[in-house]
Amino acid sequence: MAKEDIELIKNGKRLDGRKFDELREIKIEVGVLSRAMGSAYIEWGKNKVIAAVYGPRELHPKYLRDPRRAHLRCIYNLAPFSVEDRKRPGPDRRSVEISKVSSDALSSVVMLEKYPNTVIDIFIEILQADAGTRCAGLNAASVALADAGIPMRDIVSSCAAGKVNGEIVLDLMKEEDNLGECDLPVAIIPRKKEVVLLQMDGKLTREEFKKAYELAVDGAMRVYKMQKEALISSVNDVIIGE
Amino acid sequence: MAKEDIELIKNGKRLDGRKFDELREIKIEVGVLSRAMGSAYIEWGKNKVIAAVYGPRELHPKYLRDPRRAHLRCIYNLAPFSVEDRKRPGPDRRSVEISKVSSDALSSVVMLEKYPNTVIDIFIEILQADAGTRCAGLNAASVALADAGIPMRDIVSSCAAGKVNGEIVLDLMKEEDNLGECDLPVAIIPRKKEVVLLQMDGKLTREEFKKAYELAVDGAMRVYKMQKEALISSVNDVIIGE
Amino acid sequence: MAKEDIELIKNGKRLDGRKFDELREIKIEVGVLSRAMGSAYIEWGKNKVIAAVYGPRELHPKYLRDPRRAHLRCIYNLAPFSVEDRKRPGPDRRSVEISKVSSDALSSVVMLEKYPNTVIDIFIEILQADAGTRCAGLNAASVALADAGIPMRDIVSSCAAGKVNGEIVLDLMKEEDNLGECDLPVAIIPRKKEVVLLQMDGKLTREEFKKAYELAVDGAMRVYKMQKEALISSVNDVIIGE
Amino acid sequence: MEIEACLRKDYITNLVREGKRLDGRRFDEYRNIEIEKNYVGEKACGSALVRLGETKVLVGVSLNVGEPYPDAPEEGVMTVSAELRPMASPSFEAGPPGEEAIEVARVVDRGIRESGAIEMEKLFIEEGKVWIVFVDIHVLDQEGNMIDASGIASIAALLNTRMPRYEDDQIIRGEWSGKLPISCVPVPCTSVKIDDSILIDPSLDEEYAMDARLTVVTTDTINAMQKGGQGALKEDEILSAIDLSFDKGNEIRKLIQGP
Amino acid sequence: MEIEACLRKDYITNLVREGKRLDGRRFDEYRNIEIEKNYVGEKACGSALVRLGETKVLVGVSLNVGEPYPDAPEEGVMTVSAELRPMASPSFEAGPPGEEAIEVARVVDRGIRESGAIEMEKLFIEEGKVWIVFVDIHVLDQEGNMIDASGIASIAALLNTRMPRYEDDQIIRGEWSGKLPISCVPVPCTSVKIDDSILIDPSLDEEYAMDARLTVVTTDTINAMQKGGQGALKEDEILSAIDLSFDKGNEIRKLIQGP
Amino acid sequence: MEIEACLRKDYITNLVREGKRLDGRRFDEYRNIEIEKNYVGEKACGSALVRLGETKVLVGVSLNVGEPYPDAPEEGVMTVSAELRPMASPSFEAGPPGEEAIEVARVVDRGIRESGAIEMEKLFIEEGKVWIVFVDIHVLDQEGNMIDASGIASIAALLNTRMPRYEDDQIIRGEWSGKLPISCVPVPCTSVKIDDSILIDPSLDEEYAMDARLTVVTTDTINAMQKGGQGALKEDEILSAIDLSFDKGNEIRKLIQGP
Repeated sequence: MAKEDIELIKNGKRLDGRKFDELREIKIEVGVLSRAMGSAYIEWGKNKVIAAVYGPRELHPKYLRDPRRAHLRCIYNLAPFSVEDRKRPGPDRRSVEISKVSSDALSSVVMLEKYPNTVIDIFIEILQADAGTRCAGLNAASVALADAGIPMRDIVSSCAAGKVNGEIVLDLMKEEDNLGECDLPVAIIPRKKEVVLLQMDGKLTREEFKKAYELAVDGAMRVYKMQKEALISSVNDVIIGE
Repeated sequence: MAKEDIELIKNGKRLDGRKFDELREIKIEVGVLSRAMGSAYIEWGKNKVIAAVYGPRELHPKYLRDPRRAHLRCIYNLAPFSVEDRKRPGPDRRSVEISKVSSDALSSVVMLEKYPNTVIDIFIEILQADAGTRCAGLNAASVALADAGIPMRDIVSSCAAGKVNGEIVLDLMKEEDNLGECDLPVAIIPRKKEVVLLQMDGKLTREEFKKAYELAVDGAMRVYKMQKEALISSVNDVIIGE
Repeated sequence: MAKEDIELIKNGKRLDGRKFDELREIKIEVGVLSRAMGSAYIEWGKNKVIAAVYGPRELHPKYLRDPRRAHLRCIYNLAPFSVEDRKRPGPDRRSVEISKVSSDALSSVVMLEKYPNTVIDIFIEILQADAGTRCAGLNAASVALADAGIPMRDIVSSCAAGKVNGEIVLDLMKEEDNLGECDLPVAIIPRKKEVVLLQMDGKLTREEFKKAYELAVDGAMRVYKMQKEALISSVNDVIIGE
Repeated sequence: MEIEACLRKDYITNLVREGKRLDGRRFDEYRNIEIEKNYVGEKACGSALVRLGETKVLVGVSLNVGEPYPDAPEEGVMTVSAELRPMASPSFEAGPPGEEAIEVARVVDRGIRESGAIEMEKLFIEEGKVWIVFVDIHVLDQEGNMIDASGIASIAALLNTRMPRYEDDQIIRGEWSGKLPISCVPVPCTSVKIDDSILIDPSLDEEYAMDARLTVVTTDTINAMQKGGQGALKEDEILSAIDLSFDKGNEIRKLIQGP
Repeated sequence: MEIEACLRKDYITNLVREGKRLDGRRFDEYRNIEIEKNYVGEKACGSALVRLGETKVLVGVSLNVGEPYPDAPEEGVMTVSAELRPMASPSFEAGPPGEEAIEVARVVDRGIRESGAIEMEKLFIEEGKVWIVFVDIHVLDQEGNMIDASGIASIAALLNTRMPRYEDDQIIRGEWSGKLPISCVPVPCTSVKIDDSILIDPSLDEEYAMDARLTVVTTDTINAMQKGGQGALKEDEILSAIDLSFDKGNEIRKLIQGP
Repeated sequence: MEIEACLRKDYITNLVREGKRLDGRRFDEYRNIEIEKNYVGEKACGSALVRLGETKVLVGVSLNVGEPYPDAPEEGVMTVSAELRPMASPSFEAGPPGEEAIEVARVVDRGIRESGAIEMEKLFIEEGKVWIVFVDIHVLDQEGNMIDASGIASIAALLNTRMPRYEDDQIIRGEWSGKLPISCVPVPCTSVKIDDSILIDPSLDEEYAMDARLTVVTTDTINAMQKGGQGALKEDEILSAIDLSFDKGNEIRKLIQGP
C-alpha cells in the first residue's frame, strides 16, 4: 500500500484496460464436484476458486454442539501453487482471519436454527490467486450452499473497491492491490443491501469511503445477478438433462 | 552458574545493597481481575506476576475426569516481553516443568476431594521476570486460590535461597541467579513447615544445603505473613466497602 | 539408488562376505519387556529392534470405535541415535508410511473381529538401524502379538530382496540399500505364502521382479522358522521355569 | 450458562430499546480509560497497561535486529501478536492463538501499519540488517472490547518504546539510544449494533447481545476497518460508526499522548 | 452409513463374482481420463488437472532456489506433498497431512524419483545453489484411485513446467528460460483384488469392497510398487497386476504426452 | 483398574508400616542394576542400556557440529531429551514429550550440567563452531524410578562416547578421534516417602503409593535436587534422603565406572 508514485492509471484506464467502475471477467459454474453436497467454481479475472459444502452433519466433539442452531464453519485455503512464491501448506494468520469473517458473513444468511446440534462445513480453495480471493470465495460459497439445497434467507454477494493513484476504482487486481492506497472488500445481502462483511486497510477520508463503499456494493449487486444466472442455468441443465 | 570470579558481594553487601538474609521488596494485591474467580498480583523486586483461578469447573474430555477428586492444573507462562531477549510465545520445557512442580505443590493444600470430576485451573502470568518467578508465582497462586474461596488446608508460601561468591544468601536476583553457584527454590506449608516444592541446581555440600534450606524456609515464613496481611486487608476492604 | 559404478560385489561375494541368497545373522528373543502384554527383540545384522503389544484396550475418543472389530494401530519409530546422523525425535513421513503399511499387514492376520470397539496397539522401536528395519520390525511385532496371546490366523514373516550391481540378492544391508539399484521388502502369511506387505523402489524388469520376489519370499520363510523356534523355546522356558 | 446468556441478551436488548445501557452510559460514551505507560519498563523496550472499564490489556514491545523483507530491504519490520491468556476469560484456552486472537492482532496491525505510525525507514541499520519491532498484546481480563483496549495499549506502548543501543553488531541490553520514531497515533474505535442502535465501546454483555460490530481505526483518515458478528449493517449505520470513531478517536488520542 | 457401506460392499463383491462392475467397465478398463495441462498457468511454474472418472486432482509445480542435499551437491531437489483437501471427501479432515495423504505423496515421489524422470543434474546452478522442485498434489474430489490420478497429474504438470529466469542471484517471476528437463514418463497403475479377481482403476465403492490393492509405477521398467489394504495377494495376482500396469501405463503415457 | 490401584496403594502402605517392601528389599536398598555400555555401538557415538530391576532405559549419545550459545562462545553445547516411549507403559502416549518426560530430561540435564561432568571448553572447534552433544533418553520399560535409570544410563553413555573425526569442515562418520572428555560422574538417587518412611529406588507400586519423592544428584557435592509428588516432606526427611543419596551414589558410581 501507500506507494503513490507508480503509474497504475494511464489516460483514465487501468493497467488491464478496465474503466474505474468495471469488473474483471467473471465465470461461475455450479455443481463441479461429485462428493460434496454442493459446490461451485468461480473464475474472476485470474482468480480460480472452488467452494464446497458438507452438512448439516454430526459435530465432534460433542460438547461443541449448540442445541439452538447449527455451527457454520468456513475454511479458506490458499493452494501452495496459487501464488508465484510457493506458499507453505497449512493455515497462516491471514487465512485464519478470512475464514472467520467469511464464516460470520455466511452465518448471517443460512437458516442455522433449522439444524440444531449439527455443523455445516464450507471449504473454499483458492487454486489461483490474483487479488480479491476472499470476495471470489464468498461468492462461490453462496452458490455452493444453494447447490447443496441448504435453506438461506438470501445469498451473499461480494466485491471490493479501492483507491489507486488517488482514484476510487472497483475490483482491484494484483498490481493495484499491491501498489494501491486502499482495499475495501465488502459482502452484502443483496435484497436488503446490507453489509455482512467489510474490511478495509489503507487510507481513505470519510468521503472517499462513502464513494468506494457504494461502488463496491454496486459491484456486488452485479455479481449477484451472475450468481442467480448460474444457479438458474444449473437448474435448467438438470431439467433439460432429465 | 559456577563462575565464581565475578564480584557479586562487596563489603558484606549484595549488588542491590541487601544483606545476605534480606528479601527484595514485596507487594501483594488481592482480587485484581474481574473475570477470574480469584486473582492476585505480586511485585517482588523487579518481578511482576499475576495469578488467577477458575474452577471447580467441567473437565473435558470426559475420560480424564477423576471420580475421587478434582484435577488441579497450574499453567506458568512467561510473557514474551517479560525478559530482555524476547521469548517466543508458547510453553518451552522450562515452563512445562515449572507448571508441573507448581501443580504438585498446590495440589498438596487444596481440598481436591471436595470436587470430584472437576478441574481447578490456576494461571500464572509472569509479566516481568527477574529471577525467582516460580516462587513469586506460587505465592500469588495461593492468594488467588484463597480469593476464589477454594477450600485449602493451608496456604503455600515460597522463597529461594542460594550461594553467591561462596556465601549462602536469601532470594536471588537476576545477576545472582545467572552468575551465582546455586539456586534453591523452596515452597512450604507454613503451619507444619513442610516442603511441597524443592528444586536445586548448582553445587552445595550437605552443610551448605542445610543452611540454605533453613534460610529459604525462613524467607517463605516471612512471605506467609505478607500473604495473610494482603488477604485480611482485602477482606477488610470488602467489609469497609459495604 | 541407481549408482551402479560402486563395487558392491566382488568375486561373487557381497561386502560382508555373504552369498547372494544369504540372510544376515538373526537373533530373536521373546518377552523382553515387563509392562507390555507381549514383546519381542530382534537382532538382524546390525539392526536392533524391539516390538511391544498393548491391548485389546479401550479406544478414545469414543466415536473412533468400530462395533464390528478391533482397531489395530502400529507405530514404527526410529530412535534418534539409531542412525549415524541423529534423527530428530517424532514421526517423519517415512515413519508414518511404514506405520501404515505395517498396520495393514498385521491386520490381515490378527482376529480383530473378536474384540469389537477396542484398540490393539503395536509399538516398534528401531534402536539401531542398518537397512531392512521395516521387515525386522514386522517380524518382531508378529512374535510380540503371539507373546501377548492375541489370537491370529497365522504369523507375519518378512524379508527384503533387491538388486545390487545387476544381481538379485537377498536381505540388503545399509551400503547395498544406499547404493544398489532396487529394494523390495515383502511380508507374507507363511502358510499360504500370500503377500501382506510389498513395496519396491528402483528399477526392475518383470523377470527381475519375479526372481527378487521369490527370493524375498524364500527369505521370509526362513525367518518364519526362526520366529517359531523363538516362540517354542520361550514357551519351554516358561514350562521349565515352572 | 447458555440460558443465562440468552436471558441477559434479551435484557440488554430491551434496555437498548429504551435508550439505556446496563452501566448507565450514553450510547456514544466510552467506559473509563486508564493508560499506564512503561508498566513493565525494566525489561521490555516499551510497554503500556490499558484498563478500559474492567477490561485489561498489557502490551510489551521488544526490539531485535534481523533481516528486512525482500520487497522492502531498507525498512524495519513490525509483527503484532495477540495472546488471549486463559486467565482473561473462562472461554479462552491455553494453546496457540485461535481465530479470535488472530483477528485482534491483525486489526491492530493494520491500523498501525497502514497509518505509517512507525517510521519504518528509520529502522534500517545496514544492508540486510534492520530493527524488528515485536508488539505483543497480552489480554489479561476480557470484559468486552478487546480490540480497542489492545489497539490503544499497542500505540501507547510504541510511543513509550526506547531503541536499544547497538554497537559492533551487538545489542547492548539495558542501554538506550533514543525513542522509537512514531509519526502519528492510530486509534481503533469499536461500535456495535443492538436492535438497530449503534453503541460504542461494548461491554461483554453487549458483545453477547450485539448483531454486528464495526471497528474503525483512524488518524486524520480511516486506516483500517473490520466488521464482525453474524448480523448485517446498513450504510447509514456504517457512516455513523465512522463519525463516532473520528470523534472518539480524537479524545482517546489525547489520553494516549498524555499531558 | 456403516450399514450402507457393508451392503454396498456385498453388492460390489457379488457383481465382481459375476464378472461385472457397477459402472459397466471391464476389469482391465480405466474410467475416462481427462488431462488439462497448465490449468493454473498464471502463477504456477507448471500444473495439470486430471479427471479420472469423477475423481479430480490438481497438481501445481513451483520452483525455488535453495541448497542441495549434502550427499548430492550437484543435483536439484524434488519434494512431493499431497493434501487431501476436506472438500474432496466427507472423511478428509482439515489439518496437516495424515497417513493416507503421506502414502499418496510418497508413492508418487518414488515413481518419479526412481525412474529418474527429472534430470536432476541439470538443476544445478552454482556451488550450494540448485533448483528445488515442489510438486504439490491437491486432491479435490475423491471418487476412488487417488494414487493414479495424483501420479498422472504430477508427471503431466512436470512436463508442463517452465523454468523461471534466474539472474543476479534472483528469480525473475513471470519470465521463463525454458522447460524443466524431463527424461521419461512414469505412470502409476493401481489394481485391486475383489473376491479373487483383479480389477484396475478402482472406483470409491470398489475401494471399500477390496481385499487388497497394488500400485505399480512403470516406465520401461518397474520403478515403484506399493501394496495396500488389509488382505493378501498371491504371486500370480501380483504378476498379472504388473502385466496390466505395463499395458495400461503405455496407453496413459500417450495421453499424458498429448498429441 | 482405579480400584485395583487404590487397593495396591493400601497394601504397599501397610507393608511399609511393618518395615517391609513388596519385593523384600530393605528401605535403603536398590534393585539390581545392570549397565550395558555401547549397547547400540554401531551407529551412536555412545550408548548404554540400564536395567534397574525391570525398568529399562536406553540412552544414545550423538555428536554434531553446530553453533555455540552466544553467552558461551568457546564452549560446546549439551541437550538432553527424554522420550517415554509408549511401549514402556500403558499410560504413555505417542506424541511430543509431555510434562513427565520433560521433568526426567531436565533433572538429568541439571545433574550433568551443574556438576561440570562434560568438559565443555574442550568441545570448542573454531570460532562459531563447537560440538553439540545430544543425549537421548529412551525409556523402554517403566517399572518405577525412571529418573535414576535415565540418569545412570546417561552418564554411562557419556563415559562410553567417542568423538567423531572432524576434518576439512566435515564429520567423518565411523571414524573416531578419542573419547568425550568427562571429568566426574553425577549420580541421581531417588527416595520416596510412604507413611513417614523414606525408601530409596521406588518400584512402580511404590510410586503409586508415595506421598512425595525426592531426587538428589551427587558428585562430591549435591548438584541437583527435585522434589516430586503431591505430598510434603519434613526437613529431617530431606536430610536423610540426602545422606542416602551420597551413600548410594558412591556405590552406583563404581558400577558405572566399571571394573
